Amino acid sequence: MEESLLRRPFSVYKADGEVLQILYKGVGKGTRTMTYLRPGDQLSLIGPLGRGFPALSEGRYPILVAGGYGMAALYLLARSMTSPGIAFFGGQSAPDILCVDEFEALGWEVRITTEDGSSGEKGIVTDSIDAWWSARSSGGPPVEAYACGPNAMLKAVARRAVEHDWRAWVSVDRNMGCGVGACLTCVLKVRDGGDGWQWKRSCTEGPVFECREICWDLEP
Amino acid sequence: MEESLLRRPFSVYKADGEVLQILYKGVGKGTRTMTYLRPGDQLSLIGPLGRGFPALSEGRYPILVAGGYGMAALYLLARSMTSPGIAFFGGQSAPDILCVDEFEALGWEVRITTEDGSSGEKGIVTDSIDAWWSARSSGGPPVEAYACGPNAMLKAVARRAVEHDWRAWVSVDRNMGCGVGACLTCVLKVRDGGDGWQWKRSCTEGPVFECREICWDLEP
Amino acid sequence: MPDLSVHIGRLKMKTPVMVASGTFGYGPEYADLVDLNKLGAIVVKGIARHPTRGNETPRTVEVASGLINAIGLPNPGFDGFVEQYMPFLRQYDVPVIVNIWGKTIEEYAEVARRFDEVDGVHALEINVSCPNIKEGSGLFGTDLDMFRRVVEAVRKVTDLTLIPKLAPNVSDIRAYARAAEESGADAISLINSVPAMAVDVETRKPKLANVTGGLTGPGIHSLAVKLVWEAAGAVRIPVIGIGGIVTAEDALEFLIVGASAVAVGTASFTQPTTALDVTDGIAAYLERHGYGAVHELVGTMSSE
Amino acid sequence: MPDLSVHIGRLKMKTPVMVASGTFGYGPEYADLVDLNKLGAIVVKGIARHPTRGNETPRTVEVASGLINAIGLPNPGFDGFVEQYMPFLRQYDVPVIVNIWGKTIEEYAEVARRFDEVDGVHALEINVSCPNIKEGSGLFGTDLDMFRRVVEAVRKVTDLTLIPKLAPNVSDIRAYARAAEESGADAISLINSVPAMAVDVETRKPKLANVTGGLTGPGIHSLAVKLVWEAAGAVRIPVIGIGGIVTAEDALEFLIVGASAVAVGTASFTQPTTALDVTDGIAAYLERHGYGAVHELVGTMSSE
Ligand SMILES: Cc1cc2nc3c(=O)[nH]c(=O)nc-3n(C[C@H](O)[C@H](O)[C@H](O)COP(=O)(O)OP(=O)(O)OC[C@H]3O[C@@H](n4cnc5c(N)ncnc54)[C@H](O)[C@@H]3O)c2cc1C
Ligand SMILES: Cc1cc2nc3c(=O)[nH]c(=O)nc-3n(C[C@H](O)[C@H](O)[C@H](O)COP(=O)(O)OP(=O)(O)OC[C@H]3O[C@@H](n4cnc5c(N)ncnc54)[C@H](O)[C@@H]3O)c2cc1C
Ligand SMILES: Cc1cc2nc3c(=O)[nH]c(=O)nc-3n(C[C@H](O)[C@H](O)[C@H](O)COP(=O)(O)O)c2cc1C
Ligand SMILES: Cc1cc2nc3c(=O)[nH]c(=O)nc-3n(C[C@H](O)[C@H](O)[C@H](O)COP(=O)(O)O)c2cc1C
Ligand code: FES
Ligand code: FES
Repeated sequence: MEESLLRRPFSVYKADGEVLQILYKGVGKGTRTMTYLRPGDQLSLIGPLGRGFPALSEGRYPILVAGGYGMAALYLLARSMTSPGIAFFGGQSAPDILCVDEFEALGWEVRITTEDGSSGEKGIVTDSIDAWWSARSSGGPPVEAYACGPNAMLKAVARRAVEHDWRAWVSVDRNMGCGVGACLTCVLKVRDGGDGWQWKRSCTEGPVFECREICWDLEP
Repeated sequence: MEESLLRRPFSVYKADGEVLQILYKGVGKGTRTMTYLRPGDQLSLIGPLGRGFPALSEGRYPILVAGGYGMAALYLLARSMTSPGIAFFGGQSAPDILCVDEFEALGWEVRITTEDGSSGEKGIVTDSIDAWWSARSSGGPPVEAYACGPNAMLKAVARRAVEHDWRAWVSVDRNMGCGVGACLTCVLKVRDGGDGWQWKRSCTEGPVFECREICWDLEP
Repeated sequence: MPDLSVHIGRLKMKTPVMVASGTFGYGPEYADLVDLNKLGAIVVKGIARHPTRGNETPRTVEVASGLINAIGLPNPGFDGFVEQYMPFLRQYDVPVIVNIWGKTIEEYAEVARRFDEVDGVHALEINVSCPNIKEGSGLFGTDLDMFRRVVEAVRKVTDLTLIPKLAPNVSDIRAYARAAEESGADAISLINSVPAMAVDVETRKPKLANVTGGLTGPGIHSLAVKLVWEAAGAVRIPVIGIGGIVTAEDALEFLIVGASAVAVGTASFTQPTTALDVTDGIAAYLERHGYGAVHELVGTMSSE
Repeated sequence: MPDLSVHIGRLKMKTPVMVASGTFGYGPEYADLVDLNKLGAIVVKGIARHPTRGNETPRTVEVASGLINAIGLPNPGFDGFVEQYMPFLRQYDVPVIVNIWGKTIEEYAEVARRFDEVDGVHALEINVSCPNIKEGSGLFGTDLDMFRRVVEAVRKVTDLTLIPKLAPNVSDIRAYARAAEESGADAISLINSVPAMAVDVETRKPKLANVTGGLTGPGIHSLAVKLVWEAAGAVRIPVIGIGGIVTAEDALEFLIVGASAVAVGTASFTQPTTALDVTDGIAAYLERHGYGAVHELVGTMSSE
């Protein structure tokens, strides 16, 4: 069993009373070691940290866009909204699509795309978004999008947000060291007031940014 | 959970058919990690390695001396002997004394000493050996001793073996690296033919030595 | 309760356990999680005369028992630091050690001279050993003559307690320790991170934007203990032991081989209270072993 | 099946994966567990002109992701080795590289000269970097002039493929790499173990009888990759990457930064078949990425 040195960032999936749930995927040494935990084992957790998704603005229509752990990251937000909208879930194949029942139980319409077509439509999540947008009758309420998933997905959502004039909040996925703003690992380039850019720490000043803040063209 | 780099040496406690048992104590990072193993987990094992205890010589009376994991290390030997003798078990306190029932079931007389008196006599294992020896009527068969435990205990047994003219086999406890004779971690000083000494590897040329082979006075 | 206080030059610390430069921000980052007043000292992240942005990302990568970082010394500059952070730090009863760097000897001297007049700054640690800046700073720590010149230049312009921080990647650490002492340093600290790199074999690209970085964390502890032991044996000024401290035992090893104080680095990321936990562990150890004061333990390694 | 063969000087290896000196005995130790014919080469434990006993115990101690050893080069001497082990090794179809050392330049040359005439010895690795012998050997690896003189002296007396093994604890590894090349070496290998120590805080005694030792294992891998990358960039002769290899990825990192071959050390203790598992992993990687031969991968790190 490999030992990991640093903590790992996770989103709060559910929090009810004294119980806090996270939903995670074993992708590397840290998360795989976590699968060895047994009921009753004690863990150390620091949180909540950083700036989460803001509440839906008055009069806007919410859409959620999730890939990977995004479904877990968006659940509490989805639950907080009194008038649900559409949730777009994308993944490689069926096992990547999680929490559909939970979102539907909250009244959300869930549209699924998988790259291999094993669940929902075959394609990527933005195909499904584009189809919805072009079918949408004009003149509806302005859209506010919330996205969490791979950076390529966030970037694609950001492009649509600018084109279609949505407000869009993205939760960026950066490697993290300390989680509290000290190590300067998790920085990304955001626009400063003028033409330039500055580093912001996604652990404290993010991980959620309005998509127009981010210098997508400077992303490696 | 800490990760250990090297393998750890263990004695075979029991081996029946396809089942091999080891009995171990969680003393450091390697053994503590082992306590996280779950039924069905796979382990890698290399063995048996080295030179174990030799069979009892014709006409000799066997005594066993065990401290720590020595009780586990001596069990198969005890089972192999057709005419059991006395087993001296020593420890700090009652929880250190293991396998008494198993040895008694094989017909061995088990004499226990603990330093705090919580099990058996209060004292150290050699007190109990000395008491037995001085009470023993002379003229019995010559003694062959088998000992496994802390080095101080082995040394004390060796001294008695020389004084009382026993044959005595001790299983030395050395830190090990490779277990196969390559790293030269586990060496100890044994007498060479003449007045001098030479290193021997306890992993391959031991861990069991006749106590007279070892240069006890050169032991740190 | 044993006496934990330590004096280094004119710097008085309540405990021998500080937090290392670059691993504790400028103080506010950890103020909610750690009682700053209980730290021996706060060593802030490296400050230069002018603001710099640091390296591109990725800036860190985790490896076996360690972290490789190539942050590249982003810093708000002297003015930015003094304005943004000193008012906060002055609220606390904890010594502030400013870690300084420059790309030339003049820059080192210039930033040191300015700090000499800043209220609330107690000491300067000279980072000559950061392996991440290509423009010469790397050399200050591995070229004995350059090293000496930096320390002398800084010594000339400040009365603050001066602590050159040694690079580990030299053949003879004692020569650097002695050069620091001869150049007027009040103490030395070591080690800084150890040059390292990692490659993603699937893309064949370095895992850090800067290609190379510095290894820190538990994996470097045994290297650091060896270097601290040698350095402490070579000089009379106090030595601050840094490198891979996670537990009180790790810190005690440094003290026993001759360090007067220690700093906790990477471990704060994993457990923000590490420095305080280590302090408690040291106190408990001293009590258990009958020491009245921590300085009695310093350099007591038994040769037999 | 991609072509795994590697040529280093006159040494031809079927695979790029050897086993490192001191971690695989002289061959027989692992012969029951590992098919020796499948190794790229066997580098035997260091041999000197005359037998030596090595250090007192304890000789090794495990630390976070590493092992510190101070074995102290016990060896059967040239005659003992040739008598006891060469008949065994000649039975196999695997190149034998003898790691040699001495306490003086004359001793190095003397043992090299004798091996030149031994049937079945394919190459000599010169251990100038063992940190465990106090009598000068430590210096050969961290003093550029001494290093050069040893390599030159050995080169004069043998036509065998010559591989100086570099010490990691120098400021500029490129200087040593170039000195080896200039002195007639056919290849270089690096890194040897990294000076380190550990202290038992309860007894305040060093955990090794020799006080200091050399750190090896996964914790040094990222340091080794950085040094191999620099060394490979400085010379035209082949480089053998050593340090902390556990998986095929670890070995691939060395190849990608410029090593032509690698050696597995400490990991053989944990898993005797590591070198073979790494070989299989390299072959699978080459196939998956469409390389016809391992040499095509060497030094292909992408700068972007
Ligand atoms: C704000 C935030 C919230 C997150 N919430 C969740 C969650 O709710 N559930 C969940 O399953 N995961 C979540 N993640 C991702 C999770 O943190 C990583 O999967 C985890 O850190 C991987 O650790 P590991 O030790 O298992 O993998 P490692 O061994 O560290 O890495 C395995 C692989 O994953 C890559 N990797 C590791 N961490 C990251 C990262 N942060 N970004 C991109 N690649 C990475 C590595 O480069 C490597 O290829 C979140 C990440 C962030 C930044
Ligand atoms: C031939 C042989 C047979 C053994 N059989 C058994 C057995 O059947 N059951 C059992 O429980 N244990 C047995 N042991 C002891 C067992 O190997 C150690 O307890 C184990 O290696 C400790 O590993 P660790 O990682 O848990 O501890 P570590 O973290 O490695 O060490 C914990 C503490 O134990 C000390 N220590 C570790 N290994 C040794 C050692 N070999 N000798 C002395 N001190 C040591 C360390 O110095 C440290 O103080 C045997 C040892 C040998 C040499
Ligand atoms: C993310 C990071 C940033 C660092 N920044 C600096 C710095 O600005 N100046 C400096 O002298 N050392 C810096 N260091 C080195 C540490 O102060 C310390 O010397 C090193 O981390 C070794 O200690 P550790 O093993 O406990 O982390 C940094 C280390 C890390 C991990
Ligand atoms: C127990 C031990 C003994 C060693 N003996 C030698 C030796 O005799 N000569 C030598 O050049 N290197 C010796 N080494 C160093 C290894 O050959 C290798 O350079 C080092 O272990 C780094 O590789 P690793 O991290 O894969 O172990 C020894 C290493 C270990 C662990
Ligand atoms: S993770 Fe350390 S600053 Fe954000
Ligand atoms: S444990 Fe390696 S030689 Fe015995």
